Amino acid sequence: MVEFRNVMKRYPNGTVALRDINLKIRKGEFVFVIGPSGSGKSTLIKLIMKEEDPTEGEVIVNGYNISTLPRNKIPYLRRSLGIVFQDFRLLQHKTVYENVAFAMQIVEATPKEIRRQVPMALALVGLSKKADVYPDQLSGGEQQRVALARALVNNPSLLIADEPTGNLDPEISLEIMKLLSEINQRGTTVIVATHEKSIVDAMKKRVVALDRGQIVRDQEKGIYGDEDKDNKIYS
Amino acid sequence: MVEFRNVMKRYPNGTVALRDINLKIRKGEFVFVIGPSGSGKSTLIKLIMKEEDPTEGEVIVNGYNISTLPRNKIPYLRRSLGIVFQDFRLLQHKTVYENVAFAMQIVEATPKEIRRQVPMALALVGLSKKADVYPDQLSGGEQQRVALARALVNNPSLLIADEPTGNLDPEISLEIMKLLSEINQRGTTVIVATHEKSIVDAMKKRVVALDRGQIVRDQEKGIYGDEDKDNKIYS
Amino acid sequence: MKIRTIKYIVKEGFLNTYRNKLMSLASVSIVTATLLIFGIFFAIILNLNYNIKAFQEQPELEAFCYTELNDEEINQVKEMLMNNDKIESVQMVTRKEAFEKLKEMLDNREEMLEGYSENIMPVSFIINIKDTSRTPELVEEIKGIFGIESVRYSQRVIDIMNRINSWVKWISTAFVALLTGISVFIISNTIRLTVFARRKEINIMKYIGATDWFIRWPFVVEGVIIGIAGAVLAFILLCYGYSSIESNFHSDVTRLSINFISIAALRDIASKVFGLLLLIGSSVGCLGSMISVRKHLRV
Amino acid sequence: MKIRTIKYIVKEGFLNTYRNKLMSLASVSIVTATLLIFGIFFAIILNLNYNIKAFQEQPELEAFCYTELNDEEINQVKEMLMNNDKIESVQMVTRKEAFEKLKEMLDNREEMLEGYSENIMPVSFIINIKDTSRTPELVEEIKGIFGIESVRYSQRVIDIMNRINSWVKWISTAFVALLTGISVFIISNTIRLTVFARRKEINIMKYIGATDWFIRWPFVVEGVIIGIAGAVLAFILLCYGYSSIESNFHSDVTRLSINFISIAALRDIASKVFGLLLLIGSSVGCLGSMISVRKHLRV
Ligand SMILES: Nc1ncnc2c1ncn2[C@@H]1O[C@H](COP(=O)(O)OP(=O)(O)OP(=O)(O)O)[C@@H](O)[C@H]1O
Ligand SMILES: Nc1ncnc2c1ncn2[C@@H]1O[C@H](COP(=O)(O)OP(=O)(O)OP(=O)(O)O)[C@@H](O)[C@H]1O
Ligand SMILES: [Mg+2]
Ligand SMILES: [Mg+2]
Repeated sequence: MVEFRNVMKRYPNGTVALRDINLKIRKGEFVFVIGPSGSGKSTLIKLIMKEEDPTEGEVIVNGYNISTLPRNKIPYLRRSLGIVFQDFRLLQHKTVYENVAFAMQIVEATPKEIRRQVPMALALVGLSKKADVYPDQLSGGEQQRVALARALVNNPSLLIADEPTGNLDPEISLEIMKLLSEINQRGTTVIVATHEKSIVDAMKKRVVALDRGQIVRDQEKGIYGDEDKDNKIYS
Repeated sequence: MVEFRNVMKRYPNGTVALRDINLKIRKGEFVFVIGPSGSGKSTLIKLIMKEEDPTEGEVIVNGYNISTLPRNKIPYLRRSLGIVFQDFRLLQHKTVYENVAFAMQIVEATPKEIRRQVPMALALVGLSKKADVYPDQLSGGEQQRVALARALVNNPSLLIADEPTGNLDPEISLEIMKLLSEINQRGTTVIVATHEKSIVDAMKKRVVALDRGQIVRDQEKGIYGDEDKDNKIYS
Repeated sequence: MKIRTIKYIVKEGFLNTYRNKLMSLASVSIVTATLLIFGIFFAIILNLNYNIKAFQEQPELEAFCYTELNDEEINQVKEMLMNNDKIESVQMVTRKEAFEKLKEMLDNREEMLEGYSENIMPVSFIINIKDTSRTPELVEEIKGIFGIESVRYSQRVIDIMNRINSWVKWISTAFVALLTGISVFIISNTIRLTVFARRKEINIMKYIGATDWFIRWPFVVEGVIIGIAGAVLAFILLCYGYSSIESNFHSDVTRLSINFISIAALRDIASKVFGLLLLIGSSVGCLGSMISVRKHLRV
Repeated sequence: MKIRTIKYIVKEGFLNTYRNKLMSLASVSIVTATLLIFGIFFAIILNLNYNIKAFQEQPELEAFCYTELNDEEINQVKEMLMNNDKIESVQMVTRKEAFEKLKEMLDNREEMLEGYSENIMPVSFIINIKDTSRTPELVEEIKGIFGIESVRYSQRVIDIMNRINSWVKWISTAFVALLTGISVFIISNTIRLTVFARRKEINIMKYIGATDWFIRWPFVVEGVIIGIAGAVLAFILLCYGYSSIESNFHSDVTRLSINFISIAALRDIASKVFGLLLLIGSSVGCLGSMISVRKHLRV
């Protein structure tokens, strides 16, 4: 589903955000990407959705090599992904409902489908009451959940979430994670970049740990902690 | 230092974000404000800095009644506060260094002071290396730390941080909290809105818990948890 | 592209114009002002051409009677000219007027005319023609009238007018071209600014998988709306101003003694002006949006 | 306000203009284009006034010699006129030319002139005056020249010109006012758009405790920079266009036989035009910024 082959990413200003990345995520997996601030988690995600191109190496997503993907195919790649951005990226001039509906409009879903799916997605993240307000009238956590609803609404084959619970309290965080786990159970591949130690520990899923741009651990049923330093499996 | 008297806040769209808020925070205190997503934490902070006005009741900050504070006095109120916004609010056209320096320029600090203080503040949050990059070239956690550095740089008498660790890994989060605690020890009043259960539990500071706009707990040396439901002290 | 998508695009274009009220207002204002300038000068140039054409289309003929004709015969000639339906108007030059003109010409040699009276001069008629295409025919007809000795074109006036005309045509074409260019430039830059202010929005749409055209078309609709709104507003202002000038024109003309010019009726030039304003406004709005958006789609 | 803050403000204004390159470019373009239109029409109106003034300041006198003068005497008169330093230029009307004019006038009564030769007509001189304030003096001087019978003002021409002049003055004042208004409107709306695109930035500054003037002044500097840049660019384009028209003017004028108009020298109108463009550009840039920013400061 997603494969990184010897990937290096250097930003134009010289920052090397990722190096020597070799990673294979198979269909149906649930992967946590963890690592300290600035270790390259978001960059990894940006490479998958072709927001950035790798400086070296290859990134293959759904069979496409994203470096050689022609410009007019990019939208179709991105539609097959559902992404929760770390900075939410909500459309400020659309209401919550419209933001979520927009993701369906771009794939030319029927109005009927939209009217059925959008409220469902909003209900899943507990925002049914906020359907008609604009993003700048929402709390931080509510915006994050709108972003999640938008990522879910098209039933993507690959769901990527960058810090989906950074602004959420532990209770909702756990619920959201359960939701993602459920979605994963139904066959969707899920990648979550997160800092929430407690959640990673609780979920016992595959954990890929980054540090200064390198994968320092890749562990099935891993935990967040550094307590088990001996336990590390370097990729 | 900060006092809420029978405060109610209703947003123009009808949402009641806070009600019956009575709260007194004395000089030199360290207070955690916790509560689920949408419970009113950010609104509480917005009232202190007069980003929003209370619909009913009074908010007194540093002796000013913020409802009757004349427009031209607002900047001086805000300068006495150091605020880390949940959405960072960095100036996109300025580098990290310039963003922090700007907070000093507005109080007409000397270039010498600026040259001394800004690198210090950046060092405190571990961003010395990123001084010359623009906010959109930073990771989420790095942006958050820039916001923190900017809030610290003027040695404000009241420091307010809204989710200052939402995008940070547990290690840095703990360091940041220690830093805030240190600053508090040196006499600065600190208010932190957060979800980080582990941190709140570890710090053993005063905890004000909000739920659906009301204060449901106000506890010295409190913890995050709901485990101690019996232990609650309603304000 | 499905029908519902087209519906979405149109609706979205209108909604966005409304949602970005402040910006839409500012850009419609700029478009209006620009097209107003353009419209004013276009109207002026149309009027210049109108005046020249009017002048040319009515070249004056001068028909000279035999000197010997008596008053009654002259009246008969006048009658016949006035009843001719190819003739717009007839103005008689009396013997006296002709003699005065001659005197003036001779000036300090007036003694030459001593002993002569105004009767040596013929009566003549200055004739304005209705339909220039039939001028030669008319000339023959007039020549056939009993009492007419000769008919002359005021060829010199026509020559001068022709020269001025070609000059005015040249200048005004250059001018309309220049102004069109500048207007297009201003309007497209305005659209660029409004799109630029929303580049983040465009990026977000792109990041969640919208195709280029799906993002671009609502902007194009918006650009066209702004362009058309600007054109319509400019046209209304122009009509308002023009008709007030039109109605004050004759009194002013009289007061200032510049009765050699006239003003084209609003209804005659309105459609031309409106058409052009609409064309510029909507096409630049459309193309401007397309090009401006393209720049921000590369993410 | 401390010196270092003023420094900061100026530096910040320049930096922001540079950092928002795309937007600055678009708005400078709009300002340039607007001021270009304004400048073109201002230059045209200056030229109109220049032509009228030139015409008025050099009313033609016509000095008639006695008919009896022989060629040598006539030459002497001509010499004397040409050596008079109050006189700009002298053009002789020969007997023959005068006689032709008379003939033309008499037209089909040419038989009247039978037996007369051109010698019945006097030679005359058309005189252009250098300094109109001394015209009466000059007239006396010319009258004093031996061989001159009479001197005539071409008073009728002056009358007509006066009438046209007042009309042109009226129209051109209205026009400059209108165009100034529209230019100001376009430029201030453009500034509004650029400020609007950065309202978030303004809000943030306000939220972290900047005073209104601390936020506003860099924008004002930026507005002035944009205004001045637009004015300078418009002026350069205008000079370039004007001087190329100026150099082609005489050949065109000859070709098109419109030698009754002339063109003001660039250096004579440049400072006036530049001053006005600069005034409009910078003042609107300044005020536009101030007002536009104010709207976003209320947070
Ligand atoms: N557009 C950019 N240009 C230059 N450098 C960048 C850019 N984006 C990110 N970086 C740098 O690349 C490194 C990795 O950034 P990235 O956003 O991937 O980190 P992250 O793991 O997501 O961190 P966080 O947990 O704080 O979000 C950081 O040092 C960051 O400063
Ligand atoms: N500008 C606004 N207009 C209308 N409603 C608003 C506005 N800002 C916030 N709200 C609403 O007020 C309530 C409280 O919001 P607030 O931002 O204070 O929550 P919070 O405790 O900070 O939540 P979070 O932890 O998710 O950031 C929420 O229901 C939110 O939707
Ligand atoms: Mg990140
Ligand atoms: Mg909040």
